[in-house]
Amino acid sequence: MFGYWDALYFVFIFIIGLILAWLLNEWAKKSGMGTRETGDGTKIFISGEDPDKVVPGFEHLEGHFTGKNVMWGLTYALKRFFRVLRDDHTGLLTDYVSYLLITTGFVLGVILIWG
Amino acid sequence: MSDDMGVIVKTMARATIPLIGIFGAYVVSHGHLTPGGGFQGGATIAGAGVLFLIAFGLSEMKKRYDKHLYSALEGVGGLVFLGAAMLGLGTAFFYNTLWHNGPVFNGDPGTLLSAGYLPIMNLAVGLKVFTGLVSAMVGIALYRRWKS
Amino acid sequence: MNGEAILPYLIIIPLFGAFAMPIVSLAGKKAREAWAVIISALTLVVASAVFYHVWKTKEIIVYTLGAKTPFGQGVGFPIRIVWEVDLFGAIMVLTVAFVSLMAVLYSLGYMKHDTGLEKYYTLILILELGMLGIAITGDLFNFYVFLEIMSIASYALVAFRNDTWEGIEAGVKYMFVGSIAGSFILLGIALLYGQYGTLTMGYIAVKIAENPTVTAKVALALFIAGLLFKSGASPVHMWLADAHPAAPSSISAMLSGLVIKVGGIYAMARILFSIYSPMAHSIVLKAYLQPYINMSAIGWLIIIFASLTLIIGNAMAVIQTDMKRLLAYSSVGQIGYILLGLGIGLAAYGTQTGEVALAGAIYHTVNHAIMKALLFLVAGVVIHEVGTRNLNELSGLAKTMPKTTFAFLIGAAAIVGLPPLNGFASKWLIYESSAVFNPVLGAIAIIGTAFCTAAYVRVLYTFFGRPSERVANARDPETSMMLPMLLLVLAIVIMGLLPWQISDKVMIPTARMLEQFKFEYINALMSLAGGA
Amino acid sequence: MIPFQFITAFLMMAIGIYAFLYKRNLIKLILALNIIDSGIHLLLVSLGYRMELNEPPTAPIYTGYETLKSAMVGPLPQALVLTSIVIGVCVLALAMALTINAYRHYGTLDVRALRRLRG
Repeated sequence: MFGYWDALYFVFIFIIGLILAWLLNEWAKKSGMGTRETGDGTKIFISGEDPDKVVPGFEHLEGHFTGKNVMWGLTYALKRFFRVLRDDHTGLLTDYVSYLLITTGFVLGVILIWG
Repeated sequence: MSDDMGVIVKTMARATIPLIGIFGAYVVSHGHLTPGGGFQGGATIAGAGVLFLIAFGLSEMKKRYDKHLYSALEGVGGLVFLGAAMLGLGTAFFYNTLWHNGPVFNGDPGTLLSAGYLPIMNLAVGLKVFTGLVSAMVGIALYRRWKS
Repeated sequence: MNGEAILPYLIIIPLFGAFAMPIVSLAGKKAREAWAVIISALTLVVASAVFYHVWKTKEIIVYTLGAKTPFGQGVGFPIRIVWEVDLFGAIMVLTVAFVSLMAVLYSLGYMKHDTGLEKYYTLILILELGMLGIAITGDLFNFYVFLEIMSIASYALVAFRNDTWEGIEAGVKYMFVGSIAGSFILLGIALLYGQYGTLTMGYIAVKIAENPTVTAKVALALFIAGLLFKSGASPVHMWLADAHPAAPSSISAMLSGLVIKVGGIYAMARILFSIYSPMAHSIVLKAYLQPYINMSAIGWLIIIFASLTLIIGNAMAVIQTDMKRLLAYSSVGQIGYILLGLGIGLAAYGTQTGEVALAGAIYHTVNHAIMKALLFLVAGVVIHEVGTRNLNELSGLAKTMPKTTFAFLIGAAAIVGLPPLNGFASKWLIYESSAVFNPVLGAIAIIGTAFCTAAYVRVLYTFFGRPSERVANARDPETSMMLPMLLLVLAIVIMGLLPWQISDKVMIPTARMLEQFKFEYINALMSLAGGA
Repeated sequence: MIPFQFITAFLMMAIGIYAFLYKRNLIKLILALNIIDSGIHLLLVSLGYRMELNEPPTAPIYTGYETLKSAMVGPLPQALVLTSIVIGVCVLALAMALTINAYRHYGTLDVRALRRLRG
């Protein structure tokens, strides 16, 4: 049952992934419109961040890949989930205590009923 | 604003501080015979220090209180405690070798020179608690007055 | 080497170092630093000896404080304080001593510009002492005392920089809620003492197996709730995300690498497996139709918390802009993996799946201690050199701080679980056993890893991006800060090269010893009964 | 016989928890922490109390043990409570220091003001 995962499998899958990524890249280059290898159209475009675009108020950050937008797609897709989690962390000491009490109550209930 | 109390409080404090200290020392040294011990006695002596701080004010306390001396004494208290615990290391950590076969502190139960390492530990803990609590008190009292 | 003879030095040396620190520091700054390093190095030597002894002989060390035997004259039950070290405890001892030495070495350079350093080093030694005590103790109240020693030292260290509002606020929150959690644990101990009249873990196990009452269940609930808080599991993880970024980075490394492991995970495993021994309850008593505590339900309870922790911790790491806060949330996520392994080990007790899951949890505890210590040390270097930990301002560090970035790359790859590094093996054991136990849990674990990868990819993109002028003057730090990072990288790579050897030689025996199919933990104590 | 000491102990814990949930002042929270601790200490001490031979027990002092008429209270809970009190003193001192610092940085003792760390 627990045949250990051989490191060789990882190498194979890594190679397959590389090939897939290369194919995807080729396909994207062919079907995309505004991308060129050299010249005016060359831009590095990572997950929604346009390096030439200057956001008002953030001029000092112009042209840096800040990592702020790298996971833009993921964050955008799950933004309601993230907002719930963020709002949950209120920073109030009372809330922390009530979470501890809720946890204790839950554990106590489960152990008394099924334990 | 002067931070000391009036003359009545000061006089009473002068009278009672030695008594509190002596009572604390009694509690520490009889820790193995009566209820009490190092922590209680040390806290009592520290009460004398707190009384001094309140009655005579912070500026007077600052003259009498040496930070390095107190923290070094606290360390000494801890080291003596640890040393007393290590005396019986041949058998086990915290083994009361003085009581079983030591040269001193192995008298009959109920006398002052009995109970092995316990009196030593009580004295050490008393010293540590006294210096520690006084240091904490002075540290809190010394805290910068941010509102002028 | 004789394990019993050397065990007390594990406590004596850090205690001596901490007590002597105010006296030594009168001799000056250099003496103080040298003293801290010497004491932690000696502790590491003793810890290695203890670990080697336990691992070599595969026997549990039972050490009695104050006498030769824990049993009093003429009574049939242990009355003295007992230290019991099995292999899990020995592994934790070794990890604690190693990471503490690294943190102390790192502090030499990192804390150079701070004041009040004799208190800092005293507290760091006391923190180490508390964790070592938790790992070796076999007595419930002694456990509580060491837990509080550890907790108080860590409260004080979180708020060490009291001139910043951040440290104070995080310290206040950590301290108040942590004290309530500590009170819950004390209440549990009081209930157990009132019901069974003893405090020795091995003997309480016997008593509970003889008569599992409601009181024992209530006490177990209080223990689990308090220790979930201390380990930073999900609904109560918020102190962790506040406290770890606020502490100085060397302390964050110890908090995240050690405190939540030893004070939370290890203590929970010890209480679940040694006091409420599942062998007795799930198998023996069940077979004889006696009243028993349903340990597999408790395993499922822990699995529920683990799944929550996995998802929430790793997901919150993705959206952080503060580097240390990101690492702190990632710690929450990794605690989820460890809890998942622990829960499966309890729910599938007696099968090979449970054993592998437990071994994976133990393995991941050690690995995560090393990896997260490394990552926090890197974050500390960045703060020290650049002066900010906002990810939006840190782009392009790879150009100016190549060695630091390399260390971060190794740490991030290991924590995500790339194969040549140590994080892979432990995570793989947990994935595999959770997928076998219940495919949904395996899927949850994979989703957690996806979030974790996303979070670290963001940081790595930032590091390898176009340099901003903020980082132009940064450079690699001095040797005393570089050396611990290099040693930790070395540990990660070496442990990564021998994953299954370590798993088979150390972790599986540890899991077996912890599961105590033959009641080893209890027998090691009770077999001394005749000697009095 | 109604075990008043246990009822009081749990009542004290409940009071402390209530104060933690509904009081906003940091000093009051420190008091709440101490009330919870005292409740547990009361529980522990009363666990060691035993009525034997219809006489209240005496303090656990070894001297003169042979001449005692009644039983001694359990010495172990008292040692535990003493240790726990020492820990409580440490927590109290640290909490006071943190509260003073919080007042310096925030200008108030209201816990609702201490919420700059969130999200």
